[in-house]
Amino acid sequence: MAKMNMLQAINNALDLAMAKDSTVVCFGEDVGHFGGVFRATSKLQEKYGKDRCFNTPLTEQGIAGFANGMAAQGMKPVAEIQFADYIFPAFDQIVNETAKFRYRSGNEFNVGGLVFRTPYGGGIAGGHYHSQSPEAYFAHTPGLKVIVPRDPYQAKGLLLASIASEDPVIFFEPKKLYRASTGEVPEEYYEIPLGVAEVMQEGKDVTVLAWGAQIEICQKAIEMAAAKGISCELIDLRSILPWDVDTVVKSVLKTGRLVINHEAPLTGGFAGEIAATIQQRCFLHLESPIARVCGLDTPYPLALEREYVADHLKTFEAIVASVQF
Amino acid sequence: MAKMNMLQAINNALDLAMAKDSTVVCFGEDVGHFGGVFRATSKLQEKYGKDRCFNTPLTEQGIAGFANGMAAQGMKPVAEIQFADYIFPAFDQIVNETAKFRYRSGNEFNVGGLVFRTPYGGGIAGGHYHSQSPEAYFAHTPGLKVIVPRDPYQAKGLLLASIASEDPVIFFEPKKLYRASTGEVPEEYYEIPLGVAEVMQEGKDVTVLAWGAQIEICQKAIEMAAAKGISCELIDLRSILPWDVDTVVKSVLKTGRLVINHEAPLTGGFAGEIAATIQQRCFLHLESPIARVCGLDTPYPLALEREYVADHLKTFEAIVASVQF
Amino acid sequence: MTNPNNATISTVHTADFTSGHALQIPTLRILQDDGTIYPGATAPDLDQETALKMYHSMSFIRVLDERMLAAQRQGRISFYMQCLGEEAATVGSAAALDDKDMIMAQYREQGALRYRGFSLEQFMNQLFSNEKDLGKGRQMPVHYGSKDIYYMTISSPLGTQIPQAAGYAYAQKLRGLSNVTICYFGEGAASEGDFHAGLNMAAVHKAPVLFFCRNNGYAISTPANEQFKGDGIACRGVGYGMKAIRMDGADILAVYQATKMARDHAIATNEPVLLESIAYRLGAHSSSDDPSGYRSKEEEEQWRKNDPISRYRLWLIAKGWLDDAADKAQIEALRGEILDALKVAEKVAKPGIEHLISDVYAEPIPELERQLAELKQHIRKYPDAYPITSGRM
Amino acid sequence: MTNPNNATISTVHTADFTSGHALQIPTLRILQDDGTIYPGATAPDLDQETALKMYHSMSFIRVLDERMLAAQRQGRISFYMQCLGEEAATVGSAAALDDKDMIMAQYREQGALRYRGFSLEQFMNQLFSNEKDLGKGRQMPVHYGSKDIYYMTISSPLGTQIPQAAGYAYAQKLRGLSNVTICYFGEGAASEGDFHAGLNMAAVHKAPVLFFCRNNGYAISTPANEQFKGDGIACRGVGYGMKAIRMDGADILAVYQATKMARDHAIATNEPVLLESIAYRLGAHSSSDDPSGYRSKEEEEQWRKNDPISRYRLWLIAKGWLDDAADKAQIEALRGEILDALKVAEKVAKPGIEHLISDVYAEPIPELERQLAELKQHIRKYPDAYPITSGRM
Ligand SMILES: Cc1ncc(C[n+]2csc(CCOP(=O)(O)OP(=O)(O)O)c2C)c(N)n1
Ligand SMILES: Cc1ncc(C[n+]2csc(CCOP(=O)(O)OP(=O)(O)O)c2C)c(N)n1
Ligand SMILES: [Mg+2]
Ligand SMILES: [Mg+2]
Repeated sequence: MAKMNMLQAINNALDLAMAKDSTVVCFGEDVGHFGGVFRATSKLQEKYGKDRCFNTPLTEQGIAGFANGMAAQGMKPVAEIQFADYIFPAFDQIVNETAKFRYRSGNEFNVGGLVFRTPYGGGIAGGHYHSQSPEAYFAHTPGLKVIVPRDPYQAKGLLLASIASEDPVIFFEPKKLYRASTGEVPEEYYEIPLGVAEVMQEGKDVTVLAWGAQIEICQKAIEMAAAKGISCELIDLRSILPWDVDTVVKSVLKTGRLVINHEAPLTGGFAGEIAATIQQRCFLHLESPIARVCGLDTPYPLALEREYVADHLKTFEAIVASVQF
Repeated sequence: MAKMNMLQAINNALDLAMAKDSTVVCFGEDVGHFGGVFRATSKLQEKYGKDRCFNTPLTEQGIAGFANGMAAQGMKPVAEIQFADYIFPAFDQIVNETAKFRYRSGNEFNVGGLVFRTPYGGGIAGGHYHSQSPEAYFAHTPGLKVIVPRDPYQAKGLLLASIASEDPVIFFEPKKLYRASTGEVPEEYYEIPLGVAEVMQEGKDVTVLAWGAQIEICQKAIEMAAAKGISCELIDLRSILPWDVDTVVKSVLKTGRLVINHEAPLTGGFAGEIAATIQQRCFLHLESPIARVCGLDTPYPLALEREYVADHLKTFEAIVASVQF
Repeated sequence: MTNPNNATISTVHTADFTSGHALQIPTLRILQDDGTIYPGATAPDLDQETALKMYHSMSFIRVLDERMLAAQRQGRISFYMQCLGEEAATVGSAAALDDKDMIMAQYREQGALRYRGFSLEQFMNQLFSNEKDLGKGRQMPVHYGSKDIYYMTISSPLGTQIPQAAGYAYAQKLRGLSNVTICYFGEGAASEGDFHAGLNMAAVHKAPVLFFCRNNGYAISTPANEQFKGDGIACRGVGYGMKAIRMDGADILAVYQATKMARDHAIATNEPVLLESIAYRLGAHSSSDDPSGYRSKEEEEQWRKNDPISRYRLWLIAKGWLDDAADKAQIEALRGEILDALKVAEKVAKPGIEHLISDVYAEPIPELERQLAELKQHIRKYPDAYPITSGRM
Repeated sequence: MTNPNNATISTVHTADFTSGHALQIPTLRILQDDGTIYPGATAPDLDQETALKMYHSMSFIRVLDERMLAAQRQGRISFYMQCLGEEAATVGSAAALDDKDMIMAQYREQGALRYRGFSLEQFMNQLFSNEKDLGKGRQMPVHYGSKDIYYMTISSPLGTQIPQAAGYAYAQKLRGLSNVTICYFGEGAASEGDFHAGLNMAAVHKAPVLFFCRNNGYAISTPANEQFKGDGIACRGVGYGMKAIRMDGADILAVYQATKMARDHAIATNEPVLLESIAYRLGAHSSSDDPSGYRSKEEEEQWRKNDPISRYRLWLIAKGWLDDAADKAQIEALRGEILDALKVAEKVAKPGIEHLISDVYAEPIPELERQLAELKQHIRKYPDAYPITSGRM
């Protein structure tokens, strides 16, 4: 075990994956010598050479297309998109190509092993072009897996599982936690299975569900709720696609209440999918409406970021409202 | 009034808009002399000249960027994306640019007047690259309006309102109805307001909600239900973003039940948003879980299209299940 | 001064534009319409077996296209795309490759596919989306693909294969394979942003790709002069620091020669090469298209004379490698074989219901299992509505 | 034979590549480091007023950049981007335009913005995202924009303005305006697919755009030689049939001259022109960047000598248009003015809560009204948690 921040854990995962498997290759804008603008790929070029860790020209559609091609050949590209806000030029390559590669060819070809890593989310005074949380756009795309870790330990295990996966993965990294989140991380190789949510804290009155950087916000909110005598069950979804319906259903059958929190705007966000599924599966057990605490339906703001975000106070209020319904 | 099919109604709307306002300009792949692969822009180049109706090079990101620029200058571009499946290369221009243009500039600049027209949906043996229904991708994008007409009359009125709108609009045209759907359409200019759903048929047992080509499928299903003595209220949402929450809430408060139908895959589809909102707004009045009848979570298939689609039988079964819950 | 800008550092003191047509690229032609070699040209070094395989691939495709377009007109298949007029471009280039060079095609490259050995049955199974289709009946007709013969499954979105080819070839290089990737695309698709990304990345990362542009004058109804203003596509090579060459795409010897040279260069240096074939899309864009709405019969007639097969045939006959009568008989026989294969393929069952959800992921996720189970139950309730699958469940 | 392929029809019979460096474009230089004109060169026809406005725009920006980078280091603003070394490129080109020509910039073109007349207060209000910011405090520092002076609001996604400029210029043409659009972008952004789409569409649709590439050697840490293999960016012009010209971007006379000529051409023909400025990004990419991780101090020092302002200053002094001492005093005064303006702007309130939802649509949609109402109620309950807005509700 070693104390690592999230960037170190990610860097360590990439290092282990590259050491273990010579077909793992990392690339993206500024990813090579410089180690990426956040330094997630630091020292990898030094260690594994320019062929396996390199800068690309400034073209996200090119990066994604290149990654698709490499993966189709059987290698394991780990491509970085510098900010999740800039993943949209690659949308066609990801949604029409990556996601459908195996299906359309009848399994003659596939891009399993391909991972897109990208920092997402707000909290860094980045405005609407350095703060977006676009997971819902990808979660509507059969063929992809979509993963969001909440801390260094999770980041390493989930990233290693993503690289090992036979399916392509979009791996969203909560950039505001890159240096802020630290913890004990095993130095050796380990995987955390994809598609499985984690019940982080058991409780009986209400289930609180989130992922990524919103977990710590929910932790604050449930502490406030605890002080009021409300017992919350906290679930980290971890995998947005596929998502672990059974774990959430089991929890809501017990608590009868669900509060979902995400950074992205409310309308069309992934909380809608979860709420729709859970109201259907738990209909007779729900004691209050499923609540969603999300970003507003606007681009992510700058000056009024505090007002905009799905913070602990809004989450706390939703928990109380749910219990008092 | 004249009998028109949907293509004629769209062509007629474009003709009227171009005649009325010299800043309206139509373009896209094969849109010029040829009139588009579906012939929606037939004769417009002849009538309004090559400057106002023209072919573009084969680049959807270019078309969208060009349209953004024209609209920012104050003109009203109506850009065609040949198939909605090919709108993804333009995703960045639409989601990061079109949608945020007014907001990010503090209203110094805007792209109101811009309309993207694009044929969407299945039923034409097109497989997964000529059948997609990508409305949910755009519905998660504040700043856009997303419209889907169900017949020629609606198509004309909604398209004219879209062109007149001060906000950018994505206008999805159900291509399987292009020639199949015919009806009486006024020859003169008229608009149908955006953001307003239509209660097409009143009923008391269950609300059935859909849009576009799924409306006729739901009509079949509610006929079957009527034969079983079930009274359905049918709502055409028409506008996906913004969507008319109040009309749906009012209906569900009355019927206590809701079945939502769409072509796109279930997970992350727009039915999730509607279900999440309605369970919250109508919690105490719901007599059964909100049901979603949607495409499967796979790319749109070819050989097994029938099995895949959200057809009238599946919808009928969902209606019955809802009432018998 | 260092030159971090990566640009020429010669100086002028008078402002002058570099013309948009400063670079003109000639067209390589070797074989004349009458089957003789141009004076001054030399035929590439082809052995008889290869030369005949090339010929038979072309003539097979010609007959298949004819037959299947007719089958489409009869409503037996839903859609078809011919390559009339461009057979030499794809066969000639495929013949210059190694069998393990990856082919990434657009959709009009059945010539290359046939040259690689895709069987008549395989063509038919794909066209009829039956359960023997390697693609499991999931894509529209002509979206062929086969791992065994290194032919990437076609994808309808245009241009996407271009950066993919760069990545694929880069992986070939990293693995130490002595193979290249060839990437075919139309002059229309070359307008996509993916074209720019793919060519630039291949040049920067030294990926051994042959970018093969089939400039056939049209993208559906859009003529090339409404597609770009430069001198064809080949001149774009300088923008990427990439060697380029243009050939008459109806001249199989020129195409073979140029592709061979390009492949040698790519293998030797890992540098990509841009090739442009100049030919004419003689048929409609697809079975859904009618070109009479956008071009003249005269133009078509003029180009019809430029037939890639007939001149090559004359060359082979003159060389004594092909017998006129025997060949005609063989083509006649082929017509029958195709019809027989068609009749077999159209009776083969469609893929089973499990293939509605297979291959979305390596293993179906739980939600897909749930959806399939629900669907099966529904089909059992309404078997008549789902005749393709209900009988076999 | 018709030429539907839109490509040269000359013929060769021997296969030969066109080299990836077949076209080399020289760099226009007029003004030498010592402030004199190169032998053989002629200075453009500039009147004193314009010449001084150009100078003052450059020196204003130099001082502003210095000050605001310091302010960022002090934590007074969150982010900043300098244009050190590239002042001449953007000021010189802006000066060659008409005031109503639209400017679409990337983010490092504060020189052009200042030349157009953006006031010190306007700069400050944007940098502090306060309620007087024309952009309503919504974008990160340096994302300026103003309708009044025809300067499109900056958007962070790179390259997106390139096809937009084509569309904007096309609209100018349709409206019969005698104006062009200038579109600035870096050599890094020129790798985006949007670059290809925008240049090609402008050429095909005859849109009067000046595509102005600032080739400054780096895209954050990525040097130009890992960005492309061609000869700079200008050589891509031939791929689009578009005239191109390359200038020393630290030579304001060369930039002015080339841009003027390009504008004349665009106005006369509606054809776009591609311009490439060769300069060096002397500062860090942004306040978040530290170039010592990817380039040498020696390289920087070498280029620091190539200062665009000092040589122009010498030229102006030699012409007797600028007084050395007075100018130095004026710059000193400017430092004070900037500090004063900074202190004012940082105290101006942030935009009110209503601007959280305004401008998403022309009129807020009902759901946004609902969300705002809910939020206000929440803020009233926890006023201390939202100090920026709670006090003013
Ligand atoms: C991204 C994308 N946009 C549009 C289409 C529709 N489309 C199919 S083929 C075609 C024309 C292609 O022309 P070209 O690349 O010249 O190839 P050719 O048909 O001439 O062989 C178009 C517009 C598509 N398949 N993909
Ligand atoms: C689409 C997109 N991808 C990535 C980024 C992140 N990014 C911001 S600036 C930059 C480098 C740009 O370099 P260049 O175009 O050469 O301009 P310069 O900074 O040198 O002026 C990058 C990668 C972005 N803003 N947008
Ligand atoms: Mg073509
Ligand atoms: Mg640069």
